[in-house]
Amino acid sequence: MVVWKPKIIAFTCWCSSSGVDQAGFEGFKYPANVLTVRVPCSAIVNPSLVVKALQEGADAVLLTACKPVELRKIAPSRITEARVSLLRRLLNTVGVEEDRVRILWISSNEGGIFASEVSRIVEEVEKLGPLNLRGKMIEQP
Amino acid sequence: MRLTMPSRNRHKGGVEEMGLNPYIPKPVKIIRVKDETPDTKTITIGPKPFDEFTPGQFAMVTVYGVGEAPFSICSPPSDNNLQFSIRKMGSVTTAIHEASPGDEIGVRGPYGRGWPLGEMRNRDILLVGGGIGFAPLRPLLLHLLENRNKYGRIAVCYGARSPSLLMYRDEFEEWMKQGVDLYLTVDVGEGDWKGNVGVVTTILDKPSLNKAETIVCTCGPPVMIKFVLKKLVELEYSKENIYASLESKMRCGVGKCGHCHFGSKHVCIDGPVFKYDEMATLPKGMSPF
Amino acid sequence: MSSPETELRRLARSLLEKKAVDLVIGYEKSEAGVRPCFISEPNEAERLVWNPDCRLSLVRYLRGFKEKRVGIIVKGCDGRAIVELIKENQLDRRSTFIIAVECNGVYKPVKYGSSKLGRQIAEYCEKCEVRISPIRDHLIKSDVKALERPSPKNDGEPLDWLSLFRKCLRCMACVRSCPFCYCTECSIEGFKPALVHKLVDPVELFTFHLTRALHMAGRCVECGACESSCPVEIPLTRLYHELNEWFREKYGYVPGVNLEQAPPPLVFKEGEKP
Amino acid sequence: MRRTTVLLCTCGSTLLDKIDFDKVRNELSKKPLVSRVEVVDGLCKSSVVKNLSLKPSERIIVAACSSRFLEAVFKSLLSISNVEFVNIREQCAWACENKEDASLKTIRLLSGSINKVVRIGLPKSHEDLKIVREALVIGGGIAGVRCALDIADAGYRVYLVEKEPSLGGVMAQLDKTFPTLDCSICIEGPLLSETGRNKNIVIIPNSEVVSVRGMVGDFRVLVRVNPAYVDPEKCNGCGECANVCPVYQPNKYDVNLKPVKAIYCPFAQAVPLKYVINKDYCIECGLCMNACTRAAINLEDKPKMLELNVGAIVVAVGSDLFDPRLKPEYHYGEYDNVITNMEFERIICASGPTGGVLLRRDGKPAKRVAFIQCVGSRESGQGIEECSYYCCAASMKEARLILEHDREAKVFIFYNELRAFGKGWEDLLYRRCLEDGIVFIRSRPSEIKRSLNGNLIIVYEDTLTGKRGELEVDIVVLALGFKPSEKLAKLAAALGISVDDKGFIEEAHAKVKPLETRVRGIYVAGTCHGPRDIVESAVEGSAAAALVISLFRGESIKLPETAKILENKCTGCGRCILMCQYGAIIRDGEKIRVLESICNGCGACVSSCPQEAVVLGDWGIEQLAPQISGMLGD
Amino acid sequence: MKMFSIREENLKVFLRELSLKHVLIAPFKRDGYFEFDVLRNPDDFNVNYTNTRLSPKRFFMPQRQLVFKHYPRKGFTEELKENSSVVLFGIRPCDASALSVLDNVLLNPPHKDALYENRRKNAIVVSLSCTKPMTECFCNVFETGPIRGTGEDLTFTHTSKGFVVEARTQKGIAVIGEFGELFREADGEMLNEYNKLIREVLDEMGSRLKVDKTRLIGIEKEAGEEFFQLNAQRCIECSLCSFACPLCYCFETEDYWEKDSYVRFRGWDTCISPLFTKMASGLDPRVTKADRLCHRFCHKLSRIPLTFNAYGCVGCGRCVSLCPAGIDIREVLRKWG
Repeated sequence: MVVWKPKIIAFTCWCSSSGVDQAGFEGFKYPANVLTVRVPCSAIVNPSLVVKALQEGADAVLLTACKPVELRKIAPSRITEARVSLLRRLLNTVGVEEDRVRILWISSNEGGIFASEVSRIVEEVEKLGPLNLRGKMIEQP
Repeated sequence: MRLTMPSRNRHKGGVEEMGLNPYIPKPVKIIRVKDETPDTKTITIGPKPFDEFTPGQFAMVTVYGVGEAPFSICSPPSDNNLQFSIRKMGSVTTAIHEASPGDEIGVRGPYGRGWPLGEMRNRDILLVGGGIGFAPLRPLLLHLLENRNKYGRIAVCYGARSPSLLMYRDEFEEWMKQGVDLYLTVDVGEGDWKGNVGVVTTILDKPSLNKAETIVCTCGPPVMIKFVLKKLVELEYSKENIYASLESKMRCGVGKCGHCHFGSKHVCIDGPVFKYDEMATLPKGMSPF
Repeated sequence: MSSPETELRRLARSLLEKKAVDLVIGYEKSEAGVRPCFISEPNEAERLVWNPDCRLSLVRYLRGFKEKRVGIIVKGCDGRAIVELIKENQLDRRSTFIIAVECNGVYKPVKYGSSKLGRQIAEYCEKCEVRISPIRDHLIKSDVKALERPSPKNDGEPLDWLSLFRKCLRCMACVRSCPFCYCTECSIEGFKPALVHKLVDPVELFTFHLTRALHMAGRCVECGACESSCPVEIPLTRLYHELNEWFREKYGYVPGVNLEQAPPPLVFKEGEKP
Repeated sequence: MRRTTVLLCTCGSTLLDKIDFDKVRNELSKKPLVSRVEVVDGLCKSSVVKNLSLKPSERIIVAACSSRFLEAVFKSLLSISNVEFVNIREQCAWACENKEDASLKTIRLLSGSINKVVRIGLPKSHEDLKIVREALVIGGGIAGVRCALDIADAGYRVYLVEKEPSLGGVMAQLDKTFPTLDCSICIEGPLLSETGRNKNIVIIPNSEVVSVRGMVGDFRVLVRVNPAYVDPEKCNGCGECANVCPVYQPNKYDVNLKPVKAIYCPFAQAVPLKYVINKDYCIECGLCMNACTRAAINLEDKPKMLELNVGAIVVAVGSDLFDPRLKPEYHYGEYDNVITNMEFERIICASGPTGGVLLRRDGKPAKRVAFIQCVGSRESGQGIEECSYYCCAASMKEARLILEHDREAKVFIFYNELRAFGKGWEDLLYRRCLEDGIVFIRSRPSEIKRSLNGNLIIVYEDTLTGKRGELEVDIVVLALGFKPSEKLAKLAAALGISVDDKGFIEEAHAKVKPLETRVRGIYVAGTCHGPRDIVESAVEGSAAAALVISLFRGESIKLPETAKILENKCTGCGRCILMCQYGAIIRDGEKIRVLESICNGCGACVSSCPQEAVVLGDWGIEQLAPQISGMLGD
Repeated sequence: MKMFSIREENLKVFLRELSLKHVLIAPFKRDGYFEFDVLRNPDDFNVNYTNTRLSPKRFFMPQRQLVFKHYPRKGFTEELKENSSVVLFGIRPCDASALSVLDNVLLNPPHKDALYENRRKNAIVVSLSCTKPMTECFCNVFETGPIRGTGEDLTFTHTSKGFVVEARTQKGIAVIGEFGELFREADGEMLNEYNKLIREVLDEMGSRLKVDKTRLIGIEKEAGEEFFQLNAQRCIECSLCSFACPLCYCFETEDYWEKDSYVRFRGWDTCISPLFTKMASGLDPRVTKADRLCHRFCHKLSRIPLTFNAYGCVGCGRCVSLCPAGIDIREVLRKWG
């Protein structure tokens, strides 16, 4: 029997992707079904891409970004934060569990946090079960 | 809803099996890629996936994973390989321009109605081409030269925007050697161009042919065809004997997809070569008049 | 007091006679009900009608007449669309003469093969709070008494959106009828096979509808043009309403009610929890 | 056809037992679009890469370690731009529990990259910008002069724009500098004259920057040159004109304490040493014109506009001091003997109005002097609310100057916290102050009163002892805090750079890009981006010069990827403008435009555009969506 | 052909039997309107159903269909064939006639559309006459209904005494033979009622719209540009009319690649789209919306007839009812037909 493992897409910004690299460098292990897509900044990720990832078979999508510093006026990841919130509302409305889309604050020296957070999220997504949008969109109930 | 269970039916791509589904291209290898003009390449593919065709017919060329488009065959029927001259335009042509020998493309055809070879016997023939539009005329010209004694005088009027955009330049000399009256013109001269400058209609009066009996074959951009037809009639060529090759978007090549259905004609079946009076029945936009 | 229809015709005629506008976009009677019409001669103004079948927003037609001075008949929601379009720099307020007609709700369309008994007010009209365009050059009050609004349905009852999306043909009627879909190249039409392919793969209908919802979020004025054009009756307005609610909760922004209020940048202020 | 080469690196064979390279190779070879798969050992060695005979036109996927190391090898060494990097070492080999997982993850990540790399057009054009190797320095204070000299010494032409008739700035007005009590003009003077002599420096006095267009490497700067009424080409600084001039005016250089003629040269060491006329006082009698042997005077002189084309700009305009009139309890301007520290500098200076003798306004010698610190700083609601940096040291220096002049004098310093932390500040300054018997009182005096004899009485509460007291002195010197100069905001707007909430120029990053502004190619030095002392201003001048020089040393400028707007698609809805936190997108008439020099490449605009009319590198939906499909497509 | 009959109560038995041997597709109500789909429970079938919102075209020409798969390193092309036998029960005569038009176009030699032929060959089409045509219908114009169409294998007509069943093809006769015990020959009384019904319905429809079809051929010239321009103003360029039409056959192809192969799909296209005739070079013989609208109408009323000897419209009325902008093909027919 094939054990189902969730597939997770993680959009990682420049900073957090070097955090992801650091996780490997320091020898932190995390589930292999987390696949990273490197982008320059989390704000470049169009929410439609997150939707597309779910459609293509991802069971969850993470956006890892730099935590906005409190006093800095400019922080594009605040945009990501808002978009994720909007997207979760939308997914919730159409009947997809909103926890399948999350934002994670990971900076470039937080590989350990990445590894542990991702492991926790994978467990949670396992509890949610497969999303299987292809099945839901094509086959009759 | 799962309506049916798909069953798999594999083809080795043989000619006999191609008859089953007209939409399946046959994979062929690219043998040569030649730069014709700055934006046009001539690709040679082989071996020829079908035996016979009439000059002026076209084939559907597939770049796997990218798309399919119709191209005039520009090599003569006697050739063992097939050639297409392809100008970089959209996604398919761009992909072909990136191709190199050994790459695989798909071909199906030949489709459409070619030039009226039967009508041409023992008559004078005038070919009028513009830019990339010379591609469907080249197989005709080469075919005529291979059977030189069966036809009368052969004249070619060929124009392009600039000298570097004239295709098949390396063959001009050979054509003339074999008795072709070749008249060239360009819209804008450049470099050491000493020939005629002006649109192709300015040289149409140069060939001395038996106008009433001459078969005229023309191909080029729609505007050019429009003015060439007008000029030909002015020069007292017989409307009966004027043919032009038109182009249109196509998806199937066999009259099913509806894209080239203009008036009561399908460009893919009733064309691409149309007679003068047939063109007059085409709806506005498609008709050169 | 004359009927709104008479007033409408009189106004359109005088606007055209005075050459205050080049044409008036309104509704005329058709065999199947009511359809958009484009009046440029004063004596054609008699063709104009006004009734609860005038549901298709005419605002989407404005982009076809950018060079002309246009008089347009708008309901409350259509007016909100105009407000939002002005903010998005898509409309020249000065070349548009807005004829606001008080709207008491429109009927749901009766489509091929559905039973024709009884006319029902459209669901999105039940929720409507803006019955008169917030932006206007002329107001025509209605003498028709408000269409009976059944007690608003329980919105809490969730719809099976995925099975609704499954019915979609991706005919693009929702996009094409929408006042806001003025993009020159719609990203979900499949010109470039990135989000969706040119040919309709049913699983991509999920991406199609969610992307469209994201594009409409915070802009949709809930005029119902998409929903009433939809051949398979997907209640799209309800989906977009849900996202509009998010904007209202987070930023207090309601599209189309206030020309001065700029659309919010999609950013959380400090300390706000997503 | 869009074919792809995949290079798998075994990292010195260390990854062989972590990833099943044969399996990866087999799986990838089956894919459409993959033309070859190579397993290589050590892609970080350029010799290895060269042996692969890769063509610049190939689409290449590099599956190795972190791209930070490899980008250089591929992008610069081989000038291959269509490369995608996949980190199979840190992200697969080292992060997965077992070989099977790592291999599967490798295949998935690579499948995504294969799908992405073919969506990148061939070849990618890098838009390189030309560089105009000339610089503009705005402001001729110590920071600006130091900067101009350093750039000029590296061989580049510098335009030095100064609003006053002479270079020098605040430093030229000071008597001595702390902590060593060196003569200020004696150190700055030589620098100024060196600047004047330098062939690479064009000094443009009496002028202001009006507007700036263009971007890094190619700015067009419009400068207004105010009329001096004396032709600088002809004037040789002989001073005959001033001798005959019948009108006096207060000299700004001497903080209005000492009169000069209406046609004047601000100070003896001025550079350029040219006379100017102050039209506010000139009565146009024409005497100077008669006196001038070179006919240099033209009373009809008009402002001139000058367009400069430069590659880089350094802003070193300095700042203003707090206006003490805003603190009515100190009665500045009302009580004669309440003076500012700048006035003190001129009074104590040997070339000043009193020839260096500290006198009360009534002419009596000042025996008791008090300094009040933090006037207009470190106080909410007034001034800039933060430490003004220079004034503790400056007041201590000034206190010692008093004692140098008059051993008998008694000096008091009212301070809040004494901040003396620079090189030599402890031993040369603070300790000597204590030794000299200068009295430090920790207090912010609440009021200055005037006794009948004209003496000043400072009312204060000592915050160390809690005792209230009153102190009678001859002179009170107010140590004023810095504040942004009034014209700074306007200048910043003209330059397209931002100011912070206090009104000083904002740095690109306060820590790691302290001298860069949000506009590439515009740098900042000196007090215009916050309080500084002379040393730091000079350091920053040199540092900014170094930045300019390193910019000029490059062949061309490779701009980091910035957003581009596809004009044929853009509908002008402005959602990108709303999203851009850098203010890098503006509406320019009907069109929307990206200011490339401001754009930071975050891509918030890209994802806000509903029809992908904004693009940034290879990070659009068109590339990322296929990448995702590739990753998930098994 | 021979006329049979089946008792009303036996219809469900017939349907159940059919569904055991074939994939049975029939209309049933879902979300407020009727749609064709696999009928699992014969009780869901309603004899008096109003025609389906969308045409049954998709069972023969799906909205998207695989043409081939090509494996790059194996050198062969794979074509998917679907072989299960399908019964389309209860299709209206107009929609059935649309299939015969599709046959004319797509199976027109020398090149047959193999994908369509395959599905068509494996399908049995059973129509159910319209005895109460909808207001939008005008099938009488093209003689594609309301009682008999042209593309069906069997025609069922509901009368007070059960269904009159006409076998129209050999395939239809074979079906009757297969379920012989349920059918018997139609008696005279029944046939009388049947004939009366035909007359009544035709009279009713004829009073709505009468068209001189011989004039349709010239419509392209006669209609004039103004009419199309007027309608083009309101056309919003969605593809609803083409997608809903039971015989709009134009298709578009799309190529891409999957995990291990190149694939080509084909699927519905619409001539209303500005890209329909636009070539890669940017040239477009049909530039304006009015041109495209003109083509849509003329294609149906004169161009298909001239080329394929069948009308390109069966009068089902779907485009009339569904068009968001109220564009009405009946206007063309009434004005110039």
